[in-house]
Amino acid sequence: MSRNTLVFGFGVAVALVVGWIGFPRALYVRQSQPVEFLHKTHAEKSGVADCGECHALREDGAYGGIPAMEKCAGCHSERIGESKAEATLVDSFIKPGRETPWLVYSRQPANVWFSHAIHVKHGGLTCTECHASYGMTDQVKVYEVNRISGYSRDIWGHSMSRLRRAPHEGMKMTDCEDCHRRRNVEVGCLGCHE
Amino acid sequence: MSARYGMVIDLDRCTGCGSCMMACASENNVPPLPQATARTGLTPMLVRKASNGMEGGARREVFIPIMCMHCEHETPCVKVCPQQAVEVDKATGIVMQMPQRCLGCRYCMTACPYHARYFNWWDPAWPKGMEKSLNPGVASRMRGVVEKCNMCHARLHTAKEKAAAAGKREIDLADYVPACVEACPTGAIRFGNLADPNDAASKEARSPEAFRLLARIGTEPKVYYKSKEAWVRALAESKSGSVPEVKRVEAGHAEVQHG
Amino acid sequence: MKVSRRDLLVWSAGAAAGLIVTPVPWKLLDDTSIWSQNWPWIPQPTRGPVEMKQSVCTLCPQGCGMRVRMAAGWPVGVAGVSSHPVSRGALCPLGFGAHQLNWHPQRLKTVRHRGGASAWGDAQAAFAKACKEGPVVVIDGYPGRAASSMLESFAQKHDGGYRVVLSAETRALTPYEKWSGVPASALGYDLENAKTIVSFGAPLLDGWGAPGRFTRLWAERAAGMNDPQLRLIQVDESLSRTASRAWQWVPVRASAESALAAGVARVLLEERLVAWRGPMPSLTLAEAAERTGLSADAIRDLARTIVARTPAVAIGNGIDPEIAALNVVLGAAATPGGIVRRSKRGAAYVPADAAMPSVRAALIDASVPWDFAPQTDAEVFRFAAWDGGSSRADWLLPAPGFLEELMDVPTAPTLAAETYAIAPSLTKPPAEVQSAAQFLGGIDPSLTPVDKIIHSRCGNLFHARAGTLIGREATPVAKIASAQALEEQLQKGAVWVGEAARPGGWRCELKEWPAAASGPPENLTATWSAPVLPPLATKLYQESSLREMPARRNA
Amino acid sequence: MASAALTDSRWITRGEERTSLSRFLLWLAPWTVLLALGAYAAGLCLYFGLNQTNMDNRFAFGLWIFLDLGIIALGAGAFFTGFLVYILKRAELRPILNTAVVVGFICYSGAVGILGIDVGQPLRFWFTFWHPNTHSMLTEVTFCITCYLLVLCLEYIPILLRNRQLRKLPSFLVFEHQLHKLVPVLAGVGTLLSFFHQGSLGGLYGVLRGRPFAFRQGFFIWPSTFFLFILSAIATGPSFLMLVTATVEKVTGRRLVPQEVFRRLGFISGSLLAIYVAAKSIDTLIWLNVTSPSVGFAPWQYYIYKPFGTPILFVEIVLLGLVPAFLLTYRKTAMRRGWLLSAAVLACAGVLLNRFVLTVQTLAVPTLPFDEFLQYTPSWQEVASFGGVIAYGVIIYSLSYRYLPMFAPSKGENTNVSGD
Repeated sequence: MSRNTLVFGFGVAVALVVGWIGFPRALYVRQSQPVEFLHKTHAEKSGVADCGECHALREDGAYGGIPAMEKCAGCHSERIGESKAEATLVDSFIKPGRETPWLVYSRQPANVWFSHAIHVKHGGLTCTECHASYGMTDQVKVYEVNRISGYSRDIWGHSMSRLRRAPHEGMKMTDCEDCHRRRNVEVGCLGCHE
Repeated sequence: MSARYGMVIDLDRCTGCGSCMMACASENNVPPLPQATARTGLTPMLVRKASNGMEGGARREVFIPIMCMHCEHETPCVKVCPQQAVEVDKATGIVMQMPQRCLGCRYCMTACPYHARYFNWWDPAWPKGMEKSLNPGVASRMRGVVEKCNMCHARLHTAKEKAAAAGKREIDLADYVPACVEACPTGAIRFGNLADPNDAASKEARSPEAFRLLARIGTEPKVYYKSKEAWVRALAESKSGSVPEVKRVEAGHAEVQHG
Repeated sequence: MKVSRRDLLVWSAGAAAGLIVTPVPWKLLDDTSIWSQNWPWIPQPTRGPVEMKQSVCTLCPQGCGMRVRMAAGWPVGVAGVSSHPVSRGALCPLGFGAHQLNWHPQRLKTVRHRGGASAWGDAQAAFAKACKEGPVVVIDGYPGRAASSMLESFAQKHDGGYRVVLSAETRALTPYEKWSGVPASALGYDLENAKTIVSFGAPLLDGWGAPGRFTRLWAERAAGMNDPQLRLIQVDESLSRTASRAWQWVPVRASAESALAAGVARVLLEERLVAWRGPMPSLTLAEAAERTGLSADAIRDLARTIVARTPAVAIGNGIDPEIAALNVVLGAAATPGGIVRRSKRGAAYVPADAAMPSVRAALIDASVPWDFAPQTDAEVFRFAAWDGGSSRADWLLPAPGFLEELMDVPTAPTLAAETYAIAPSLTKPPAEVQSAAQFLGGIDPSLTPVDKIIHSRCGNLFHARAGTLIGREATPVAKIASAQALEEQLQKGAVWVGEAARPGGWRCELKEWPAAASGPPENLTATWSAPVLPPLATKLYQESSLREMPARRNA
Repeated sequence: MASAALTDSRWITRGEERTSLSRFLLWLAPWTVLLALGAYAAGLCLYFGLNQTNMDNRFAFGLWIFLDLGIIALGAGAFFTGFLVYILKRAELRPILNTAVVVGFICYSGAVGILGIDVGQPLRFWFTFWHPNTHSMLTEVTFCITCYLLVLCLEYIPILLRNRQLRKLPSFLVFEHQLHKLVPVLAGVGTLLSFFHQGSLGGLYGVLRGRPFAFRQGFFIWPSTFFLFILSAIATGPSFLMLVTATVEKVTGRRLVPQEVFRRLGFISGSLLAIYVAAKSIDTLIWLNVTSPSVGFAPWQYYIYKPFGTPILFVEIVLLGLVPAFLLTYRKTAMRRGWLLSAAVLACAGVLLNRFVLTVQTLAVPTLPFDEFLQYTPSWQEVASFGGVIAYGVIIYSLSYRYLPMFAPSKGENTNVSGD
């Protein structure tokens, strides 16, 4: 092989390493949740079986999202147990009456209007189809935020190439469109955008 | 079934108070920019004034609320947008503008004969703290994009969600009333589904007093106007007008105003 | 091994080629455009639960029903209440931007003393000292509220005067006060039964009274009709907003409204077109014609047109005794479709004149229009939520803003029946804010606080068992279970409406034709003047040619 | 010592005489200042947004679009000369070919640069490629201009690589040879692309149904302005090339191309202009009598506003159309350099006026009966950004002229090309 080919190849190799390994690490910042909340523990200890018991639709059909501090305070008005998360929750949020600034993995930008009611009631989707089995895990997922766009990494999906990803992975507009196409749902821009 | 939302605005009832403009701006989080002017502002709903061209006691004036006409046919802005930031929504007939897709080339603004499209010349800004008063249903836009009336689509979303929660596919039209329609103190703006022959707005749109601005261009706007007065109805035409006696008046007016 | 320049070039070419098959360029392209869609410096709405609250607009004394959309605890939108008996779904344009007023850059949040920063303690001490030293006047711009009653009690207890800045519409009714002894605050216009309304420059369709009341009426009975049930005749020097929509526009010379009223009255009396007999205006028809710029025939025609469909009523622009006298001639005083007495009570208020000699201090409530500027040497304690600029107040005291305090809403001027409503506090005011009533309560703890007064007023309404409570549906008070239930309903936005005014009940004695009003008539075009405009009003004033920016009066 | 250090003679094409480096730098200095000012103005527009311009909601397009359309029309000489030389085998025009490429490159890259400031969200430029609206003339324009700019780059590279120093690199020489073989193909592709985007630029306005002043009927999906724009561009492109070359001759004080080339260019320009004027007149008559009245607009109403009276029609069609067409083709005037160049100026002014009328008058003329006639004056930022583009053009051209064999291809070059 000529020297030129070698040097060229070396350039390619460096670019590949930087692009596939270094770049994602530089692009995403890892952040931790304000309180280490474990879905599984809560499901087991309080006997909650259905996601909708905590993540309910409001009367007008709007999605309630993550329960407000009030709900947590129902049980955690005083510390239960000795864990560090318990101390943080009670001392930093419940007692001062502050809402917990949860980092939402699937947070869509302001211009997206996503109706849980329509997807659940009309589309018959289950929670796991989009959110996988996060509600049953006993670990807190790391929240990664894109430095440039400010989006959660879950929007692009964990895989940088977006190839061979799990059905629930990725919440970009193309993912919405793919699912709509598969289910023969016809919505224009107006359907999902504010 | 696909709906065709539209409006019929009774110009005889419009007092030009401007409530619709305020309600529209508030609903759609339009920023109150101190530096904006009549030529650079953002007024998705804009009340304009026209006269019969006479002076003195014979003068008559009419207020004309102008918003996106939601043209159904050969929609000028949809045709020209290079990156599909505008589309006629199939299910509702609403001409939807997506500021987040918009390149800001402003070609659509040159295409619109009604001047119903507005460019964000500045970054939107509110006095400190006022961002708490923004309507959560509508995302604020950024500078460098075009926006216009989207027929208060946030209210359509709310209505859809309400229907879905109740297990219904069709919305109740009582739940979807655009802000300007709701705000009008004289009920001059009637909103409805023009595809439904029994709808009140649809019936009014077919009345002989109803007309559309620049209808001869052939874009089939879904915003209708109505008036009992012939000179007001003659505003449907450009100044060349097909109503001869009004034409003279309007031409005179043009000369008076523009020298 | 030596790295040559060529190696560097070739390496770069390789790296560039390699980079194309990594996510770098593509992800950057995507992310930068997403960045442009979510620029961090562009405010986005707060996320949070949305709810609707019903209340009453307290920006001016017209008391329009208002639905407030709240998100994450903050008002984010305002709309009219179609079931509201007065405003009937309408609001004025400014009302639609009212929810943003609390964030106005000119919002007052700290006590100011002669331009400098001060504290409540100092203001309190200064006011207490003034109270000891000499007469203190309390000025109210919105009489009849629970807070007004506190202001009045304080003034009485401390030998001061309680003065009122009446709304322009109420001021227009003052001539009848003189002729009948009935206070202007107890009179109203029975527009709903009128068939002809002749407006002498009053902006009936442009901010006169509660905007919904007349505009709705006009829309139902007059708009777009060739032969309307309600004839609106507008006398105006120019083609005003109201004139352009009126059934007939009578263009007159500037400030010639009184002369026209006198001319019309003369025709009515000379031609015996009315039943009333009494003093005749001294102005001859020819003189009236000359002063108005109309022909004598036109005035004659106008007079005949006015009485062609009765009841007919004239509405003036400000205090104009000749227009009031025309109403007496027309028989519009004390008849349905004219001017009616809506209340047996009704206080005769002492008007707050701008000049107030020999007063030690004046306390001005936040409800007093900003452009009321007292011409006095007294120490002025002015409460205001917004600093309207160029104020001559020694103390500028920050008051609660829009929907920040519990208020009750008494009968609005011009109404033909009494009403009562409550505007609850929907958001918390900033920490350093106090209303005048709270301030006085702090100085004199024996005063009954606003919430107690409201409570007892509700009790009184319940025990009187008269009138109807209008919420989602109308319920006669007699059918309401308890005073508490009544109060709860009112807190949720229901409105109590008293019995309709009965004909008669008062009489006007017009002994001689009144002298012509001196000077130009008051300008009613801006009936209520806001200290500041909602920022969104830029759409009306700057970004459209719809309206001229309102000129500040003598502020 | 200093003078020795300040020489660039080893970069200058062998056998060419060029002025001293210091004089050259002195020449560049004012242009660099203008370029810097333009860059500053453009920076203001990018950083603060388009509020820096005097455009508004009615004049959504302003000076930039007008001049973009203008320089793209004038830059048409590039593709058209390539077309004449390579496709129609008009070898006599070869001396002007390099200049044509460089002028084309400058015009197109300048226009694209201005467009980058003119759009409100330049970071989203790729949306047009990713989510194209195939019905939009602007999509067609964007695609074709991007592709054609690439073609122009490819055409420019061989000229660039003929620089004396760059020729020393053997791989560059090979690359240049390969590219050079491609040039006729590129000329063909460029012609096709250019025909389309010149047309689409005209189509841009012709399709505006909502602006009856601009709206035209046409064939299939293309309004008549599509064809008129192609015609006017190819008619004035050669005139502009002639003007550029004559200016360079004036500045450098050298004869660069034979007078015969000028006459040839003039004749081509003139005859095409004559065809254009005929077509434009027919189009105008159809528009005034059929198209416009059919959508409810009487022709007189377009021309009641000063300064857009009917004289503008006369100036555009007769004074700046028919007259130069005659002067360029009539033997007696075409023989005289002065007449020829004056006619070329008129022709170029004509195409600029046409673009101006279509961009600015279209927006100024009211559509609604209660519209007002509005006026617009560009802000200094708009003017300066454009001045920057002109400076950029002058600098690029000056550098090319100094360091590249623009008018005097070496002997080897000639055999190479003719050997093809």
